[in-house]
Amino acid sequence: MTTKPALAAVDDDAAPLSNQQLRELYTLMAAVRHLDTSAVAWQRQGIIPGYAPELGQEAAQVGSGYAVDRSRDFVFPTYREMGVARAMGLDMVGYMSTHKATWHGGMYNPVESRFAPIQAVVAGSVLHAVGWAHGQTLAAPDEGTGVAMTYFGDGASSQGDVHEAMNFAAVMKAPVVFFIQNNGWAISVPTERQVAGGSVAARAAGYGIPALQVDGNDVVAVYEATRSAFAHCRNGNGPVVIEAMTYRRGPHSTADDPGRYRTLEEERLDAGEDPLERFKQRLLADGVADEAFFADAQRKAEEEAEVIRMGIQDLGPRPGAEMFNLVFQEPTPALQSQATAWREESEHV
Amino acid sequence: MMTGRHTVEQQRHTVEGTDPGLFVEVHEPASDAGLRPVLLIHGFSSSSKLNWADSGWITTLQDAGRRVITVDLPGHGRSHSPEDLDSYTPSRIRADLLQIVTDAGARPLRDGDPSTGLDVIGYSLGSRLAWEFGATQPDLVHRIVLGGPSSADPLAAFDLAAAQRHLADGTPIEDQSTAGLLKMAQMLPSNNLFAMLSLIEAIKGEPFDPAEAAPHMPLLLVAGEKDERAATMPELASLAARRGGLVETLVIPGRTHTNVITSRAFKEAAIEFLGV
Amino acid sequence: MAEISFPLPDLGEGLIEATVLDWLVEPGQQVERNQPIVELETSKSALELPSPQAGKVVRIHGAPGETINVGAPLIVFEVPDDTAGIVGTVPKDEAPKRRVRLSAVLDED
Amino acid sequence: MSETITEMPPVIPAAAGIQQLSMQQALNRALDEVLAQNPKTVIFGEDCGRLGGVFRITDGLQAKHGEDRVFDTPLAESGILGMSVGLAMAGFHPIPEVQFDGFAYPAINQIVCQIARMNYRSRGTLPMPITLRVPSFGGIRAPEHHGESLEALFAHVPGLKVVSPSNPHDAYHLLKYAATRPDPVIFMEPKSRYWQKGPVDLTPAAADTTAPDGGNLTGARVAREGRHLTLVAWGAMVSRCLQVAELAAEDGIDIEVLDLRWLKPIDAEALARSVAKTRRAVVVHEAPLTSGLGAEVAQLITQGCFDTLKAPVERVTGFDVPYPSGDLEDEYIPNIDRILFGIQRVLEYRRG
Repeated sequence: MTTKPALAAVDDDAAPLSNQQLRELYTLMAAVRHLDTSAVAWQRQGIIPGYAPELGQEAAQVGSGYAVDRSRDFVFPTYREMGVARAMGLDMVGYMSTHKATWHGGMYNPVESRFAPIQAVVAGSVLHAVGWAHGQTLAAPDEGTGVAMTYFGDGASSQGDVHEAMNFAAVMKAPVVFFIQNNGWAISVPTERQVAGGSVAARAAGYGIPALQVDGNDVVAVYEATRSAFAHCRNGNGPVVIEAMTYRRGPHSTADDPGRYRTLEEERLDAGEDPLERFKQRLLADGVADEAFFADAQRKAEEEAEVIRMGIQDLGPRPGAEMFNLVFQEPTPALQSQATAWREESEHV
Repeated sequence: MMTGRHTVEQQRHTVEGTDPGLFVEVHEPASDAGLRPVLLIHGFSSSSKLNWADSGWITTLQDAGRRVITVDLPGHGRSHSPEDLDSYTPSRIRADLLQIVTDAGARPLRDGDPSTGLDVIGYSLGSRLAWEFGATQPDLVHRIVLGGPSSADPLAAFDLAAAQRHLADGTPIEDQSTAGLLKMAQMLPSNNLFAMLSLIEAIKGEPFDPAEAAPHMPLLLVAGEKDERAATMPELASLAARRGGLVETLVIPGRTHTNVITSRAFKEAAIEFLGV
Repeated sequence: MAEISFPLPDLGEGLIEATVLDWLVEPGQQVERNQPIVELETSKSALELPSPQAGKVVRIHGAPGETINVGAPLIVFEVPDDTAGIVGTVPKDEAPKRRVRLSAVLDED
Repeated sequence: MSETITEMPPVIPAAAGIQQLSMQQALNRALDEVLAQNPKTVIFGEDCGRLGGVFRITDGLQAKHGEDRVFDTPLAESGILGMSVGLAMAGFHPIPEVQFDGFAYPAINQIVCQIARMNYRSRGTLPMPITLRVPSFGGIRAPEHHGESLEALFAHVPGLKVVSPSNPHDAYHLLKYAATRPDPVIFMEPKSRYWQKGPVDLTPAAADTTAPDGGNLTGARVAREGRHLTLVAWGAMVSRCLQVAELAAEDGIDIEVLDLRWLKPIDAEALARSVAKTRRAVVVHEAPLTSGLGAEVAQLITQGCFDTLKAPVERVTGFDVPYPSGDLEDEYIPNIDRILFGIQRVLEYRRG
């Protein structure tokens, strides 16, 4: 499935993933799978009001997030990139707090995490990535530059901002990786009713941007494509489009009922291979890991999710004063007086 | 339900130098409790999909924390239909099964280690194969469940010549059992009729003799109340019991040979029996 | 309250009917999508049918032993009207609570 | 494979033509009838077709009226509204949906620069009969951009009309009315009130009647009569103000609740009529205070009742902050105590 128009600087010299890295990738995917299914359960148990599952997209998310260099790159997510966040080592209680309805953007520090605040507007951050990336060019034009990676889906690719972002990035040769997770569904609308021309990657040609369409259920393929794209961007060759073909195995959100728009049979036929299981079989076959390792990864994933659950449950509501304090760096007198009135009238004296 | 259903061409080693192209699937448990895998062997003119997936067995076992290995018999389901008759003999199939479960990670039984060994569930023809597999692999097989078992093999009595005549020029088949089995085989488009007849021919060459080798490990025998073939179930039970194995039997009220497979009581009894 | 009726689907290769072996759910029961709801027997095989959707079972059609034609009603679900939209939760209508008391001299000039 | 049958609740025997419906059901029914009555109406947006909308407002309409009349679009709000302009030019009456209030922002360019001006630009030859449905306001603990109150933004734009129902009956009639107007109407549905049921009189209401049940579809509606003070509200805040009025009655204060309904044009006469009687007014809305619609309402009241007002019009509103996450939602939306405080300030006010 991988098509390879020549990237100007394909990272052919890069060492293949070591066995330890392969095992680390699996451990990450297992952690993400378990946290994802746990979060759905937490919603049913009333611990969080809602959640956007990424079941089936673990390889696309972990494989791409694993390629990020946190010392210089920056990632612009939407609201379904839990696996990227985990692969980049985010504070996951801080990440999941958005689903607890604690703070829209999440409670992690985006500057330190190199992971922009969670974004509810699809395609909302594609242009931010272009701007950030161009900033890297302006700041240090000759060095191996930091790369921006922006995530969006097949649905979001319909938004006009995506066109603007790709055009800007190509014109300015901005070091941006446009990472599309084509998961087959934009809530109830299948890709074929969403994306004209068959793929998002195909559009890149119109902007003169090289595009890689990869099997998004193959974590190693995703990682390698992302690594090559980063190398291409870093060397001043401009943006790259990666379209990872995967499948949203779950509902759009915990309040969605996919039975209204797709049958179980269609799900079975379309879902393809389970990325986690597929990677496991590969590691087994190659002798990279054994059953004991997988059992251990599962145990660690369960322990980790348990710690996150406790962290989430311990998260109290933020102090209401933050509503007012965080609007401006330099608060206005009018807003301060509203804060005073709020404190007095809403029993927070 | 978040089960890791996986499809892969598992076959990596061949027995006797030829690859029979059997279609293998490994279905991971809903949550891995480190229990030994379960091998499912389907019946004549069926497939893993019909016999085990559509009937709800795979998900039920996965939910019970079991890793499930399914194999389509030669000429059935998504397996190949080899030309040579030898690929269809029960002894060759047993050898292939052994290679498949080994490739899928089954390890010889070690006392006190619930991850070692293999449980086997067979149905109809699959029960015969399971009986023989258990008898010949005492170091590997932990427990066996036999659905719709019979000490006599209806395929051994199949009138192959009449069937071939019927297929050639439409001559009616006198033997009712033969006519019924052929009709069954013709009904599924996924069946390769040539392969079905090869399997029957091979079985006629190696007819079932449960007394020749009986399994020593604990056995659960299950049949529908209206399953005529299961009349011989007590015979099998006593054969196994004489070898000193624990034998349990269960008769499901109201069910026939065909429809006992979906029965909840059957599944629950099997899971409980194998869970020990 | 909306009702969603699910007819017997084509169980494969042009079968026109199926016989109910056993129901695995009963009216009043809440079922999840993909949960087995009924055992059926066709002329080819016996199978379990998974639920096409989540909801409360209102009615089931066909006692064990009865035959149902493809396309005829098999099961009816009830889906509550107050399920949330794609995000968020349905707010509860709570009794109003107050802390503040009003006081006024209402001169009617 | 599955078919959807929506069962209507039983008709209340006492009054034929009145049914208990949720606002979801009432809106769904209104759209169904509009589609049946005018072959030129088309409904579209994200997930409006097969899914029936994320709030099920268009449930079953595609199956009943066909995929040409009710359809899913790609995920692009500017595209949805821009396409509405072209459809209107081609003689259709588009009823687009923007899935959530905050998703109207990406479409603002088309709404402000095109929909609102085309009639003017074309000297009346290209009217814009577009009814834009926007699930609006907060209260459901949803993600960011799913709890916005955009009425002041829309009302400020020349060429747009804005309406927001507060109950199922008004939702049914106002949507049917809006969907037959020759001008663009922004129809703001209070999403936190989608599920509460109320009586809906399905008898067709004439636009020129002034029946107290809301038969008059063009102006404000007195939701509760009172003598001492007028609470002005719209959308989900109307039911909260009715609760406040009940509590105030315990303290001997008789409050009138005016459901403004039309946020553009605002029914200045109804405001003047009510406040001329009560001589005190508090306006309540979820949107932020500064340049909110409360300022416009206060000005209209002052204009009409300056001589008799006993106190400046108070505003109890959301704060000048981005709409917060679910945990802080109740701190943001005007609550009963904050409204009571506002009332008390007005009651205590003494001139001079």
